[in-house]
Amino acid sequence: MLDKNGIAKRIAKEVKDGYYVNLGIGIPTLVANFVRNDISVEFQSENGVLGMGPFPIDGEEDADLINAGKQTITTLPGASFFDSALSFSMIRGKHVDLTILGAMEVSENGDIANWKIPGKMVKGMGGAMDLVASAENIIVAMMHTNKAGESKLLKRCTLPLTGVGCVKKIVTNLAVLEVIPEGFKLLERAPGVSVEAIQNATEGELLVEGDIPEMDL
Amino acid sequence: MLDKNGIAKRIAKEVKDGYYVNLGIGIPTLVANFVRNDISVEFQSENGVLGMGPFPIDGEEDADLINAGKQTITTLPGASFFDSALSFSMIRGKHVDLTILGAMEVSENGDIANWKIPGKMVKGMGGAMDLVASAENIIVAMMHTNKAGESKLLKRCTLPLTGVGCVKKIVTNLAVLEVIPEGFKLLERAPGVSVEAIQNATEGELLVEGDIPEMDL
Amino acid sequence: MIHKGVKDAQEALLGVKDGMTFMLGGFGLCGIPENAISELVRLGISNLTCISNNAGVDDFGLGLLLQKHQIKKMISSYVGENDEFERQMLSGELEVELTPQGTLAEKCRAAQAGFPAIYTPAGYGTEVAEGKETREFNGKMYVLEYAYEADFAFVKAWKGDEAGNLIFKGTARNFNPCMCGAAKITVAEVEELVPAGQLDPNEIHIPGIFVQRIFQGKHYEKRIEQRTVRPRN
Amino acid sequence: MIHKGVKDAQEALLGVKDGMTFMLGGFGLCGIPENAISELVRLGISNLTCISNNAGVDDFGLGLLLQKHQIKKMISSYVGENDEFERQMLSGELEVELTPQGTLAEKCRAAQAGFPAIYTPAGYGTEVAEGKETREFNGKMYVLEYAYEADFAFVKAWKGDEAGNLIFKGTARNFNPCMCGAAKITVAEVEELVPAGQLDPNEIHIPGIFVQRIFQGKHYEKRIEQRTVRPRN
Repeated sequence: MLDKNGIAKRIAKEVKDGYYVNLGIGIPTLVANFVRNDISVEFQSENGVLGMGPFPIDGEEDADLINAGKQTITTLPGASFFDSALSFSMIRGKHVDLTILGAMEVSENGDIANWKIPGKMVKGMGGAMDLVASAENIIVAMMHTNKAGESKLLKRCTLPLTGVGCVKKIVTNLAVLEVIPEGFKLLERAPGVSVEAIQNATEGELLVEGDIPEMDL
Repeated sequence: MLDKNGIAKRIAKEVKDGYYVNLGIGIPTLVANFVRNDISVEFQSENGVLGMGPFPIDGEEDADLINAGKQTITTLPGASFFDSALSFSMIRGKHVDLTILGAMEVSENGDIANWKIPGKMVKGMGGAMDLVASAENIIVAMMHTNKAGESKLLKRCTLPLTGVGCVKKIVTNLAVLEVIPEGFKLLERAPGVSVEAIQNATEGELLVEGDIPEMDL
Repeated sequence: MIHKGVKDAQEALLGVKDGMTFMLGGFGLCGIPENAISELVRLGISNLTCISNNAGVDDFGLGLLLQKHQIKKMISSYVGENDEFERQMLSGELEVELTPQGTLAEKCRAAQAGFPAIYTPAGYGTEVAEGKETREFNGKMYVLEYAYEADFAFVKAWKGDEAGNLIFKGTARNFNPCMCGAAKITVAEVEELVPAGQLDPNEIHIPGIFVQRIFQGKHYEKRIEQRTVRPRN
Repeated sequence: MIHKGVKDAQEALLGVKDGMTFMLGGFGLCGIPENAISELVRLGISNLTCISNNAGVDDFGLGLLLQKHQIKKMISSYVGENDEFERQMLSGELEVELTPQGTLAEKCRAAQAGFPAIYTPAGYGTEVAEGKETREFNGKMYVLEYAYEADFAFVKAWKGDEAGNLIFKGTARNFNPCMCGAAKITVAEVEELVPAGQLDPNEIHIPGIFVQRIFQGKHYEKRIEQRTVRPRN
């Protein structure tokens, strides 16, 4: 079973040379730490920066320089700043190659819910609805089950949706799955996790074809 | 009767303190020469400059600095450059206070034609269609009649339209006229020009109420 | 040059009234119009509708107006990190219209640019699109979203000149440029106000035509919401 | 940093073919992609559709492609000052789609920003709106105009870096920024190409994400169409 860093590490392998990548809050933010340094990648944050670097050295943080998670950041050579309209032009216009975001629920047809629990929690969708409605390459990073042990990979989402039929790939603490017309296709198992354990943690249709390899991290 | 500079001089009186003004090609360009210098006005050119100044001194012209008539220009303190989308945001968004442009024909309901003579001449509308569709304060600068002596103030335009029901005021070599629901209301006569002469040169409905003063230039 | 400079926030906010709709720039606490917000608190006007990507934190930014119950309705994309906000929202004291971030930016830009409405794919198939017109273009579904109408836009820039030209800094730019000229009156506060002619016309982010009043703000706190650092080696 | 630099116009234009649709920046002869145009002439490809505000003059800019009959269709707002153009248009050799200038800019921007279509008031009630969908918003009529689809966009900037970031100069900016990222491949030519990190991230007009290939152009002529001066005292 993977921890959050493990999930981030596995997702980092999906990041290819030349990609512009938007990382959501939470586990996705960790992905930047694991991207191979022999490839060229630029991170976009929808609040208006392209070419994000690591967090600043203690004492050098700048209140005018944050990411979409409101964390202080730095920029790398080749970075640029822009306004929110141009930022979402990048996203809506499909100039961002890969979007990685968290989710509360994903359904077997690729719907995603991650912004609201009616009557309980409403933080808002932020840029997530724009991202999932536009991106062609969306990877969801999340725990396979919630704190109560219930599956987050469902037949149908129960929470208000963020987007419909948009998720292509899911990386959880247990598995890597692809969303295909028939359901969740199991691609890889986390180290030491059995197909049966994944099956038990998956409410939606799980498709298992042949031997399922363990992740190569 | 006025010459082109006379028309420009009369129109300059319509330019008020604090106005952003877009000047079309031809007579409108001359208006800048006659605006009172005790008021603050900024000239916008739709190719992407606000705060245009006079033409450059011979030898100081810059190929990267032109107006919408492709003439070399200069800028004044407070000027700014921007792209075509933002330029038309200024125009469409009604941030430009006054638009002055030429016309081939104007009709008594405020339609204007100035971009095409079918089978003969098609230069294109440039920014004129955006300007007339958006501006709330449009003044047309033109000769009252064409080279053949025919009226350019018509019941209905005969040429392809640039915009419908948009012209508010017309300044010609003979008169100042306002477009009201009933037709062309005569406001002022050019020096030495009789109401009768204006009537003869106007095909559209001309409304003459009381004594018509001579322009005060 | 058309002079836009005013003395201070008090003069800049002349005309704000109960029940008005405001746009406020900023993302989180980054690039927010601190002086305008302070003046709104001082004036104590209420029943306000505020269009702003976020709602501040409990004791800073728009949180200050929420504390005083001056806001009737918030239009935002993300309102986490604010307990008082969540309390007022869940209790029904505060009306909240959550809007996707890109849609929010573009509804401001539509108002700035004279577009009545836009078609965006964001929110299609979700409750955000409920009751809204949708339409297919090239096999993809879009939602029709209307331009915002606001009385005042309050924005914060880094530098500005007396002609109203603005230059923003870093990610403090965010929604500020999109809101300039998107309301009847745009009020810009800047850290440094210079005479016209001192800013390079090529480097101006927002031309003065979109700004009606500009003033040099005071006492910028520029609070950091999530200070995140790595150790100095 | 994602590297976008290529050696020259020849490498930058790899993949252009007969029958393609191109966007070309510039207003009149100001800010036109001179090197890309020269390379298109050299390649001799034809049946092109060109989206460009103007069509150059007889012997410069897009006029060079017109002379060689490489262009099948022009989409422009203003095509005066070009005798060969007028001849080809009136004779029917050249197809011409005249589009209001603001609409042209926004149809490019729509393609850049992922909007399928826009509602603009420009052209309502004129032959430009014939056969197009119209709609009333708040008592005013608008025309629905679709985003352009193009294979290549050729733009010209003043400075650029290896990451594809662009800075334009003066009114040579015009349509160039609106076309970046509005075609499948955007090719930027610049007067000065610098390593990434040398341009201030705050002063970049177009971020490199909208540009696929960038090169330093040669022999810029920057011809002036209407040299207008006042005498030196």
